[in-house]
Amino acid sequence: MIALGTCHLTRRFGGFTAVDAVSFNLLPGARHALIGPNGAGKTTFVNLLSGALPASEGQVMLFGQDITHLPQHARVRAGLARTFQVNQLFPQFTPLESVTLAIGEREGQGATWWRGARHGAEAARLLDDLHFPEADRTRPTAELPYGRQRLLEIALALALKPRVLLLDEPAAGVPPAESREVMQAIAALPRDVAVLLIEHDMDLVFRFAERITVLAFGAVLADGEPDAIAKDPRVREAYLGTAEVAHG
Amino acid sequence: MITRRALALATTATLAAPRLVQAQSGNFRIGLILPMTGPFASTGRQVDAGIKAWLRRNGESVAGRRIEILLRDDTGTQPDVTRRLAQELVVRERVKALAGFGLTPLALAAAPIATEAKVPMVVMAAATSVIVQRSPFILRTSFTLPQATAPMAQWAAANGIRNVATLVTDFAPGLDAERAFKNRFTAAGGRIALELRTPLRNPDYAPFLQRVRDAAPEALFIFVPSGEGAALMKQFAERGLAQAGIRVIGTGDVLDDDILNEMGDVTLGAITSHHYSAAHDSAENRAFLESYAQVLPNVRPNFMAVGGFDGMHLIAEALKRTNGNDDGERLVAAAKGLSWTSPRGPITIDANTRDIVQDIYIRRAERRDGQIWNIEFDRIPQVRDEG
Amino acid sequence: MRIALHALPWLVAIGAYFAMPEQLPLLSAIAIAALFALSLDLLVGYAGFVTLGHAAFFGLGAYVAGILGQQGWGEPISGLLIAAAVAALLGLVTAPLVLRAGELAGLMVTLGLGLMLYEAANKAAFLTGGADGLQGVEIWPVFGAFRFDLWGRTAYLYSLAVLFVLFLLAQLLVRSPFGLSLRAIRENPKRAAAIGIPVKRRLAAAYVIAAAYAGVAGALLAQTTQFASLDALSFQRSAEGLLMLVLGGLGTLYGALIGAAAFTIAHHTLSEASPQFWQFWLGIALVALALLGRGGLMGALRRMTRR
Amino acid sequence: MTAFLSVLLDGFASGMLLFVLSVGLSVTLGLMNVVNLAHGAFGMVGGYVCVVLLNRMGVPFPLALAGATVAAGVLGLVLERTLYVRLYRRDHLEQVLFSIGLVFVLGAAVDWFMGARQQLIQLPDWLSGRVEFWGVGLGRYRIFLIAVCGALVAALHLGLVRTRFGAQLRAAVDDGVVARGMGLPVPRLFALTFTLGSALAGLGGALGVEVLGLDPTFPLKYMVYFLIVVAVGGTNTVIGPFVAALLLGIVDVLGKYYVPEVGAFIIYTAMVVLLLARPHGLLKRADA
Amino acid sequence: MADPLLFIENLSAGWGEGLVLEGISLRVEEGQALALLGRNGAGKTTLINTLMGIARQRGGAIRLAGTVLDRLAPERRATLGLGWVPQERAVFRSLTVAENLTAVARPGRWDEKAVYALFPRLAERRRNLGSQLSGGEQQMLAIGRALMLNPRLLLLDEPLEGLAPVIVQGLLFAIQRLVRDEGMAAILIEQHATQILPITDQAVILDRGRIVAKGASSQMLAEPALLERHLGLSLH
Repeated sequence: MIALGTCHLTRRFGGFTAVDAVSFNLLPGARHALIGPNGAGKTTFVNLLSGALPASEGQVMLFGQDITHLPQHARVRAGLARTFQVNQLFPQFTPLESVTLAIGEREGQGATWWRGARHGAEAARLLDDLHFPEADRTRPTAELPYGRQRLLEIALALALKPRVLLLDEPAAGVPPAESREVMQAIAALPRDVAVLLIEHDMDLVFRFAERITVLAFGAVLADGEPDAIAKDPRVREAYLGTAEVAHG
Repeated sequence: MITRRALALATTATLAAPRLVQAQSGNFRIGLILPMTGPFASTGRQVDAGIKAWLRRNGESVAGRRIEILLRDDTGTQPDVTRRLAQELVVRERVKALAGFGLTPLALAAAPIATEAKVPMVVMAAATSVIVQRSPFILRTSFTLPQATAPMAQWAAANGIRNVATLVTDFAPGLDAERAFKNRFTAAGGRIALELRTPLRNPDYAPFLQRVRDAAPEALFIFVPSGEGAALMKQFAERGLAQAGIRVIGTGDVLDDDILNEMGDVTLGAITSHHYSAAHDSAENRAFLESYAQVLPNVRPNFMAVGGFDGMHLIAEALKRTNGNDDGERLVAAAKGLSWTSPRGPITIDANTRDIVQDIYIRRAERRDGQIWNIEFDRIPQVRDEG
Repeated sequence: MRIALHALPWLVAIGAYFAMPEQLPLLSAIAIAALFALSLDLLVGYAGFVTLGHAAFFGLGAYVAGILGQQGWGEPISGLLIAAAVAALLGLVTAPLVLRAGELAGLMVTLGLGLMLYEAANKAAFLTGGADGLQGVEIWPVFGAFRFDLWGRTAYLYSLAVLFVLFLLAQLLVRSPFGLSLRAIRENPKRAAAIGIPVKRRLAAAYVIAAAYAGVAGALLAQTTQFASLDALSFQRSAEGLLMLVLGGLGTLYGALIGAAAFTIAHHTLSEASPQFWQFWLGIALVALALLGRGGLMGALRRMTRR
Repeated sequence: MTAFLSVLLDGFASGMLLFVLSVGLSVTLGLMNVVNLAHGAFGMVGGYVCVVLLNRMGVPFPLALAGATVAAGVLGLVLERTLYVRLYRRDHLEQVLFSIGLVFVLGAAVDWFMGARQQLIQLPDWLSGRVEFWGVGLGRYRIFLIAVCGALVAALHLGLVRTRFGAQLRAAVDDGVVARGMGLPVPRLFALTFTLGSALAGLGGALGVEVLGLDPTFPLKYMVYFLIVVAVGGTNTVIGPFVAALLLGIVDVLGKYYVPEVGAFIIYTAMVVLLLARPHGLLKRADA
Repeated sequence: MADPLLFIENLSAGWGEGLVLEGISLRVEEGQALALLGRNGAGKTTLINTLMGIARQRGGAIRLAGTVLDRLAPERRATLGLGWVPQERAVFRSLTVAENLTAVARPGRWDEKAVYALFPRLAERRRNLGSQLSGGEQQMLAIGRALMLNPRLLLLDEPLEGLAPVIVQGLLFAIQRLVRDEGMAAILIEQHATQILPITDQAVILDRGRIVAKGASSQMLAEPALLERHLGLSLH
């Protein structure tokens, strides 16, 4: 069984092909990293998976179901959640409100209008699990330190109880002093969730990933175990430059 | 000086607490509701100045009561505001008469208040026939469109015009004018070649006039609200309708005295029928012009101003007849049947309909002493509304 | 303390009934304007969807209630409900068009639809009375007992009661998961979609609800004045509602009440003191407020209490 | 047929006038993302300056037009430097509040000095009356309008396409951040553009006195039209708003001529349809 | 002249509330080319954007030939001598090639002709719109555009990114000409260290917003282990 799979997934912007016929599989419970130089099409790929962008060609399958044409919110219902490379939070909401909202939507109560939001307790429990400091839970998100906002990104995704989780550079921009919480959270992700991690921090990638896919120029350059990837000459070239110059 | 003091008084009164108002109950308060801003502001300004001219001429005391005017702006486009202002003036300011009312919908909206509060409501500008029927407390000192229109139709028929296109603004007064013209003109054997209605707001007359030109009637009958005539006449000239042999006839609204002079030569020779021209030759009118010039220098009074002037006169005369008693029913009763010589000529408030009966003049726009005036050359005496 | 603070505006409103028995027509106008601003707040302030054509629903409500009253069904409360339903129906029909176009274009589509309805009402004179307004509206006493009187007592209490009930409902709404999701859409539509909120469907729901609210406000105006006219549908009406809301502060519900009261009172007082030039002073006030304050009067109030 | 051509040319003329009045709005919206609902007020000011120069001071018409242009431009510059500059980073709704307030203030101020009534001007003889070409009649003033506005459109287009200022302006609209990083003085460019837009509106207001009328309600009366031009035309070229203004003028006039019963319904419907078909403006593709 | 051309001391900066750079100190002398290396997300672009006044400077100091830049608007920095080649090129799409150059031109050695001499391809396409160019042409234009400012210091943000190898070689050659033959001072950002180390004098490696290595380019090129550790894929 494949948790999340793509088949010849392609996205073009005008004449430019950002994602070029990518076929890719994520297994249930996987710890999978997606890496590649800037402009390789990683974020576009994530946007195609989550439904933020429509695909030009190809298919996206979630546990055998074709979700290529489903809108974003329907994919979330089907068990696919994501975080964003640049924080996408609700600046005026408190973390507790944000997470409560996400849980409510998961439970299909988003259209309830006649009573207040429930699930506050579950939200608090989730934040507990992430070691989200008590004092920061009821402050507006915009006032929180950056690292804590990154943590909230993850919390919002987890609140959806996803079966597949896409983490887009979860540690990006977090000052070292605040990074511990984020790292802990990533390490403690539930084992039954398939995770796709897009990341530049190689420490994190190699610590986390059991499998790595390398994207370059919108296409899959390599795919395999971390050790093999680290030794792959094509990957070294993509990261360090052309071999000739290196020798010259 | 006197007016300024009255204004100052009015202002303090509005700012002061209601109790103070009661202490001044010796004053006879009139609630004047006019469009003082917005697209119809010039109507409000004219009526207001007409009233001030009357007060300046006749003093502010009538039958032992001091006249106090409370002016309110209803912007001319919001009938609910007119109604609310009327209600407030009656309830809070305890006015004993309502006056003004720039446009038909505004007057209609306020009519139930007059009925319920039993205060006279003097319509000084609005001109749809039906208004006076909406409340037994309504009196009118302006005019009605059928009243001004029918003589025009008659004159046209009598002067060899057989084939006419009509162009009116698409609201009640315009439709009144259209109907009145058509009825009288066809009854006299004329033919209506084309009937056009232009929107009340943002009209562009060019395409309508092009259609008139295509239809090639002998004359074009026009009614548009005060102020709009300028744009229409310019277009008329620019389209070359005159060269195409089409004459302009219409009600006096088109050649409003307020702007007639600036409208320029395009107006010369246009025939209109109306109840008042600033060029009316009488002692009363000369006196009126003089008082008016003291209130609003450099502006020529138009039929709106005379409506305000006469409306004020009507209220004052009624108050005199009741010996200063401000009971609404008695005031209305006293006003019924009143006759006097206004700056426009002899007028009467019909005892049954409470509407105005007045002479209608046929006028031609001519240049006299460097200025353009509507020169009256024919008169149909004591015309009633027939709408 | 908190409850007292929430009760304050309503106590003031009821107190005004006794303290200013001669100002009731103005107070009714404020209550109706507040309801209109409230309906805009639900859409603009909470869901973040700006419209320039909201008067379409206000005017439609006014004409529906007015025509009912004119055609012999003057029962006020059912009139309100029918007006709300018709306005909501129009909202439902137009929501897909408005949401399809996206931000600036969507804004202009609301404007265009509003103007179209205005023109339609103008042309349908047989039904609406055209430019002269709807004549001969007769509204029965509220509950068969309270006649709409000259002093405006019934009108005010009736309007205030409707405003109060709908305010409570709005409060329930904005605090519910549904309301929370609207705010979420305003704050970050991208994230909202990513946590499974069907953004367009929710916006459409907010649009329909706001339409119904505006319809009730319009119906109140028609019932209390026993009159309906084209200006209820005008662009000016839409713009004025937005001004009140921005003046009071968006997304607080109370901002709509305060903005409507402040704007109407300022307008009224200034135009009474200076019937010709009140717009000058009102304009100065708007410019100053836009330059000085963020978050409107509610924002200023909050900054004051925080200090 | 000749009637059709006559009416078509009328629509052409009023569309061009509309363009001159509203082009400034579209550029400022595109460049600084400022919603300036007071744009029409500059047109109004230009109109009144023209009336005063012409009627009270006896200045010849072309000079009065120039005076109106300069006056509105100067007013625009002063207001931009003192007030608008504080609102660039604000919410659109706050900009709406501000600019409506400004409309009120300017309208009342004009009323104070000039009164509320319609202002009229007497055109010089060479602009009055009508000429016929092959049976198609056209007012001289409309021809003048088409000529002046046409020259302006051409000048604006060439100015934007051929001059360095134009290139800098387009660069700033393309990407304001990078433009600043390349040393382009974007705030100053904007002040200049704002001035130019206001001046054009002033000229449009002056030219429009004869056709559109002039009173203190002018800015609000035509605001909807300006907004339509900008929304339908898009904000990244001069040609987009020009085409939109022409369409609007022609559809409006043809509609009034052939189906006067329907009135303004046609333009509003046309606008809604255009917006739904091309939400980003006439000349811009949805995905660009 | 104690002041170097560019002097950065203890700089911290970021976007909004996020802090990306901390404790950065750097100097670039006249005529010197500096390679700024680091993995994606290390903070290289943020550093350039902070120099340009676009990212938010939170602490520390930046001086260009003695002039304090800290609070200056981007356009002032550009006129003071920073020639920016932004990431992803960002040419003005609705301007022609020639207009892209002339719109920003400032007097000096570099004019349209000189740019066309450096990139003959641009001369052929001078009437085409920015939006009609290929990636490589856009990059040439972005560099040419920065040169038109006649800057004292060129800031090249990943000029080789996403381009085909043939084009990369051509661009490298042109950049080499600029810094070697023309003596143009420059900061060059690149992920692919081996491509730019040969044409620069000094190099700095950033990792997670801090400087983790510093030295002469030639020396660094001779230490593959160091590069591998900071830029490659291996574990620490």
